[in-house]
Amino acid sequence: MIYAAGIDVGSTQTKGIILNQDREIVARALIMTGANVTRAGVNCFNEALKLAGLEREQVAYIVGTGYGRYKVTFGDAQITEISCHARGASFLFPNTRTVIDMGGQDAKGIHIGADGDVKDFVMNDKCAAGTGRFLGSAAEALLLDLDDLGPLALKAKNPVRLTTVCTVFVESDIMSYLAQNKKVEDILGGVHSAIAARTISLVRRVGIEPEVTFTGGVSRNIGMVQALEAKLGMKVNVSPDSHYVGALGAAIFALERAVTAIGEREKTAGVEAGPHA
Amino acid sequence: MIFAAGIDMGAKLTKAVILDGERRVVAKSSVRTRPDFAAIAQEVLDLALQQAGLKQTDVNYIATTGFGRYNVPFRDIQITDITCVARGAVFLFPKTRCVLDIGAQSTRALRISETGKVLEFRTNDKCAAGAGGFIERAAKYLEVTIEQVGDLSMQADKPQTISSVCAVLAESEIINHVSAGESVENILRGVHISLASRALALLKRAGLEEEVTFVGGVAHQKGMVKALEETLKKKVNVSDQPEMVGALGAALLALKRLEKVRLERPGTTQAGELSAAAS
Amino acid sequence: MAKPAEAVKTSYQGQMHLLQKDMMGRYFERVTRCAEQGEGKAVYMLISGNPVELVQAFDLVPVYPEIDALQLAVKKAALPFIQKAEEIGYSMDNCAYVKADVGMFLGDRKTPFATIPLPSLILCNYVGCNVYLQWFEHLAEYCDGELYNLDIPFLRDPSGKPTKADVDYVVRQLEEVIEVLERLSGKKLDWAKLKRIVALSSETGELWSKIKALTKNVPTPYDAYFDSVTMMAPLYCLRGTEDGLKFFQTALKEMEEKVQMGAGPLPEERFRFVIEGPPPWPYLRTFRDLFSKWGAVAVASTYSTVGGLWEFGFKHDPNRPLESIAEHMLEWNVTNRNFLQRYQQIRRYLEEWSADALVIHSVKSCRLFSAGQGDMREYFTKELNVPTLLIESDIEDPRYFSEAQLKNRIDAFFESLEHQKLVRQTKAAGGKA
Amino acid sequence: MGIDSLIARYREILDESPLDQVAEWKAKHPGTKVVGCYPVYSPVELIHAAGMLPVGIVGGGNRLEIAHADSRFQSFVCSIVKSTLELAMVDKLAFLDGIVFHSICDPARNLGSVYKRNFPRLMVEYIHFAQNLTSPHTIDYLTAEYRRLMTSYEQLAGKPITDDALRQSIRIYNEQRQLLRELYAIRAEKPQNLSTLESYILTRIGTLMPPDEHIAILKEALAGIRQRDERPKDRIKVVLEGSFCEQPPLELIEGLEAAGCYILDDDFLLGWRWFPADVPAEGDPVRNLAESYLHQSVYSGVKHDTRERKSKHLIDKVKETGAAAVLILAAKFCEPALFDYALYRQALEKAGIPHLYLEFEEKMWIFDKARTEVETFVESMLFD
Ligand SMILES: Nc1ncnc2c1ncn2[C@@H]1O[C@H](COP(=O)(O)OP(=O)(O)O)[C@@H](O)[C@H]1O
Ligand SMILES: Nc1ncnc2c1ncn2[C@@H]1O[C@H](COP(=O)(O)OP(=O)(O)O)[C@@H](O)[C@H]1O
Ligand code: SF4
Ligand code: SF4
Ligand code: SF4
Repeated sequence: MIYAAGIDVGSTQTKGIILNQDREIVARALIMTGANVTRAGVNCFNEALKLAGLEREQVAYIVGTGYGRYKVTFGDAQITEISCHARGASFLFPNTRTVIDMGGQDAKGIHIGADGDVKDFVMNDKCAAGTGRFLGSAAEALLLDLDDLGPLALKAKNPVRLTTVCTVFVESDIMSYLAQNKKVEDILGGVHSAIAARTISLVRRVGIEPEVTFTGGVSRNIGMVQALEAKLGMKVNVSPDSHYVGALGAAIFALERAVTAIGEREKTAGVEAGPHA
Repeated sequence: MIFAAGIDMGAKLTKAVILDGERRVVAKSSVRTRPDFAAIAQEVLDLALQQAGLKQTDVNYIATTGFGRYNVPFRDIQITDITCVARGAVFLFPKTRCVLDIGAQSTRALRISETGKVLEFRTNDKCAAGAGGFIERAAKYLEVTIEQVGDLSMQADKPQTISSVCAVLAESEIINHVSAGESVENILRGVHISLASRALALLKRAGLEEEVTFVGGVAHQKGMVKALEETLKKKVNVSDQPEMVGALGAALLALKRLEKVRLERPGTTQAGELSAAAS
Repeated sequence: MAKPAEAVKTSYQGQMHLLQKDMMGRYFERVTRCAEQGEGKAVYMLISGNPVELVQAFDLVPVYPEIDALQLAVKKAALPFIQKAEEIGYSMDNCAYVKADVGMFLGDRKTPFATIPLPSLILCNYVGCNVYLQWFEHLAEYCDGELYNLDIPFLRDPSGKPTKADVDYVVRQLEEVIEVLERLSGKKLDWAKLKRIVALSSETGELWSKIKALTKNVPTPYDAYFDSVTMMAPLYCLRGTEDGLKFFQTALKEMEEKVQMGAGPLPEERFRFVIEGPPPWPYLRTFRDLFSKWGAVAVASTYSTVGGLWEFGFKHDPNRPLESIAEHMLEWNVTNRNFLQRYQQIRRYLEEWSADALVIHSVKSCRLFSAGQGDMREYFTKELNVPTLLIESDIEDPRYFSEAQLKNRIDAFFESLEHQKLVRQTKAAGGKA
Repeated sequence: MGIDSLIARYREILDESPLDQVAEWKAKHPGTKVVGCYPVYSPVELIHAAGMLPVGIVGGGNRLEIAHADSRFQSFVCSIVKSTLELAMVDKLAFLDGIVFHSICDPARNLGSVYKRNFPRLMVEYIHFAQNLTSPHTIDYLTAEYRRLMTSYEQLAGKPITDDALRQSIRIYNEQRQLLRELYAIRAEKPQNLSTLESYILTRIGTLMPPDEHIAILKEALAGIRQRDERPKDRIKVVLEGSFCEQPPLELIEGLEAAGCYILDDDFLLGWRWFPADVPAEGDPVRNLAESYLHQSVYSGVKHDTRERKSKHLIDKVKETGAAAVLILAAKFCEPALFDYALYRQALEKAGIPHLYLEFEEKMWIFDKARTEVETFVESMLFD
């Protein structure tokens, strides 16, 4: 059996996926990236190995992706998370034409062609406003858990409007609303709707063509899923694995290379792996 | 005896100070700010009253300041925290002409007169990373408590630079330093230095004067004080509970209003029905 | 996907480069002598469509605050000046060119490359950028100097041409400028000399446009962004002089030789791109390497046309000196053209220079260039189907350069370009990917 | 109608959706063309004289959600540029037949181009105002520029602009501006009788309707205001500077005064009241309009007059009105206003005039920071 792994070292969380040669997920691992990026990659991989019950040597090819991809020193190749998210999303939902990925510090939109290629992509500019981190700050200001945000936001009846989606200032905006005696769920409703609006206007730059697949850590937040759907006026695909899509894409690339490399090795000898196809 | 109280409702902490008619501090208290401002104000005041052995009716005038200053139903007047901090600082250090206030979410630089009147002030813009909240997040990343930050930062031998203007992106710089193997001490010092240089810019914009007093919770952190002194190239005043200065200033102003009121209308002790000049 | 080639660190370092260093060194010496020994009088001007010919005709010293700001950035000396300006009231959001220059101007005007003289005349040749007006207004206020607003009407006619009233207006203002310069220099304008200078400019411009056409070759002999900037300083500071002419003759010869040899700036030219927007001066090297590692080279850039657009047919005319200077300012430089004209300029580059992609470098400082580049991106990706990458940093302020972010975007862009190329090749070869 | 309910009615219109007012007007006058004027200094008389309605397009306010426009303009561009684009992208400007932009700043200029490409149905014009205000030749240029513009308006209107019609329009707008000056005179003299918000509302609605209708409203309002006799409150008197283009939300304008000041003069909506004296109607009316721009238009961050320093104008204004301080209220990312501030600050300090610097965005929704800063400023001047 050939195994391949994808390790997505994100700004906030590190995700790992191991696939077998039938493209079945045999392990998923998720840890906080924390301070040591290199260690995060290693730990995440080890965790995945443990879950899969595999030895290091059994994994034929490893692709690193995400912000810390160059720190995945044990990996065989690095690919940006844009290519990986596109790949992972079309693997899960083959009709995906648009990927909306919301992570800790980045929001991105990827336009995928009918052939599964990345046609165009955008990421938030220098400003980290309106990303997952923003939700984290909001949760902190309201003394809530990340997991509670989405469900609470759904209860909003009169969502407030926010002046900015700047992570630095969301806490003061929230304080101001609290001072105006606004309900927590209405504030959260406002927070979600502001981020959804900002993200969509970002993704519009590449054009929003159905089907839309929502990936990244924030896709676990049901409030955000619904806010996006409401603003887009269409359903978005969300898989239980959507947080792992980057890692999954990386693992698929890794698997393809492993297969080619092994094939090549059998044919000739030691030819370098070619670009993915 | 008359008493006046100041309540400062900050983004992170709500603080109260009670003064007697001789301007002596008879109680100080603080609690974590929670969404319900009115209840928190009551809680912090009760704590202070308990300490002083007083009942709420003993307090003749209450001034509120900070974020939630309009949310305290039992206040007599609300005053902004900038005005209060200036009064508090000049009370503690009479020669102060500049105040730097770094709280959880805002950094402010003030130039003041000898009576503590605000002559000019600047607050941090958005896109200028740096206030206590930022340090707290950095501490969390580095897996140390906020109380340890100050001492750790003092032990730095090779401070790392952090240059991003955005707090979020500054956090990624911190991550980069960590993964490059830099020590926690050096990174924290870098955080302090970057905050100090931003503070200097704000101070210069407000007009930098000879004697500077550093107030707000972040002034607890020794490393920050050191970084600031190095950046300013001079000593700064720090009181032992720097986060209380706003509440103290509010209490001082409350006392002053009370005296004025009693002068105008002898016999009044309760100032409840008087409306504030600035309201 | 192939691993990106190892970072290739090359830049062109030939004869032309040395000559540039030497000539610009002498130019800055002259500027310094003006400041320190009072040799000559300084006229401040802006780069875009500058009328340097007039200033040369009076043997006055042209000083360009933009070039000073640029040099400060390149020498990594800008930040303290920017901060100083912010302390006295300039905003984080103001153009950092201005802040660096103002910060420097309010001190002793000593820089790592020259001492900058106080101006005898602040000639605000307002070509396109509105910030120019305020920049020079501020300098004039600080030194209580003489300011002349040379107003150049923007190209707003649908034809993309100046109106007759525009040309008249500019020519008449140039005549007024001549009067001012006569008063300053204490001598009458020597028309014959002006014509000679304009003739030199005309030749220089022609050489420059020939050099620019060479990047149509595959591989391109030099990078039309990173190497062009070497040639831009002489184009502004030395245009209309024998030196300037010599520089461009040397440069043309050298570049033609490279074409003959099939040599380019990179060992392998894998991608040809057009780039829009000014470069990040404080991190030029780092920025270049981000592209080089992918074998990507710029074959045309809009930035290299801020001082003038010669490659599409403009020539100064010694027989109509003032009119042709006016036309240069009004019509033949990118900053005075409207956004849609700029789209067309880029489009021509993409087509005639056979480029694979467009890179838009958006800089926060310069709204003249940047404001609205999202629409530009939209036009090229949606209407023309050109792969387009938009990235952001700054022209002057080092605080806005985030290498990790840029790298991520540039890598992702070329990853997908490479993949598309590969798919096309395999298809062309009739094989399966 | 009493003055209070009159103002309340118009406030509601401005709060909700000011442009619907114009859309309704257009529905009732389908034959009349409507031309939008982006700030500042648009010679609206030329549009009016062609039998068209000039309306002020000054952004989308804080109720408009920006969902498309920030894919075209980056985060460091001011809000009015983005919201003005958004309005057209979500088809809220269907009543417009044309729009005119001016050489006020780089983003506004590029916006003109973006409009031209994206909305081919509209006539998009661009005026290059002269910035050389000292040359004797400038008047010829600007007159020619206005004439070029007129040709374009004539084409859109389908009829020529006669000198007489233009003179008539100048007279009407002179009257409108005269009444606006009266409004501002009351503010400067007895600010307790007319709040800044009220005068703002009365000024702003004039950008949304034909001038004669506005004149009638102003007359009624002025009569009502003259009846008022309020007791002055203990507030500090200031003049406000910096908001000549993007407009702050009504709540902010209201909040500034509520925080403890009287704003004796401001530069809101300069585009509709930019001549402090009448434009002569006799003689060559086009040339008169151009003359007026060159020699008697109010100063602002987007007019660059080398004859007199802007800071001098500001200080003069403080002295004339008897204000105690200056409030600089600049739009975030508005480069002209931000540059001006650097010089204002230095000059005000020299003149010993206290000032407070604030930034706003039209899309603001929370005003706590601004309010705290104004309160502090007021406290610093009132408390001893
Ligand atoms: N259980 C959860 N519920 C809601 N949001 C979550 C949850 N887990 C993670 N997130 C969000 O996802 C973000 C991290 O997303 P991720 O895609 O891993 O980002 P990155 O790759 O940048 O680390 C966090 O900032 C957080 O806001
Ligand atoms: N004991 C302490 N040691 C170190 N830092 C502290 C301490 N107490 C408070 N801080 C810092 O001060 C900040 C709170 O300051 P404070 O002035 O109370 O702010 P606010 O008024 O906005 O609540 C916290 O974010 C924290 O960074
Ligand atoms: S501080 Fe806020 S607005 Fe500024 S760059 Fe960071 S996230 Fe964006
Ligand atoms: S805005 Fe651009 S063109 Fe204008 S001065 Fe700044 S960098 Fe130069
Ligand atoms: S607000 Fe300022 S920057 Fe924006 S369009 Fe108006 S003048 Fe230009």
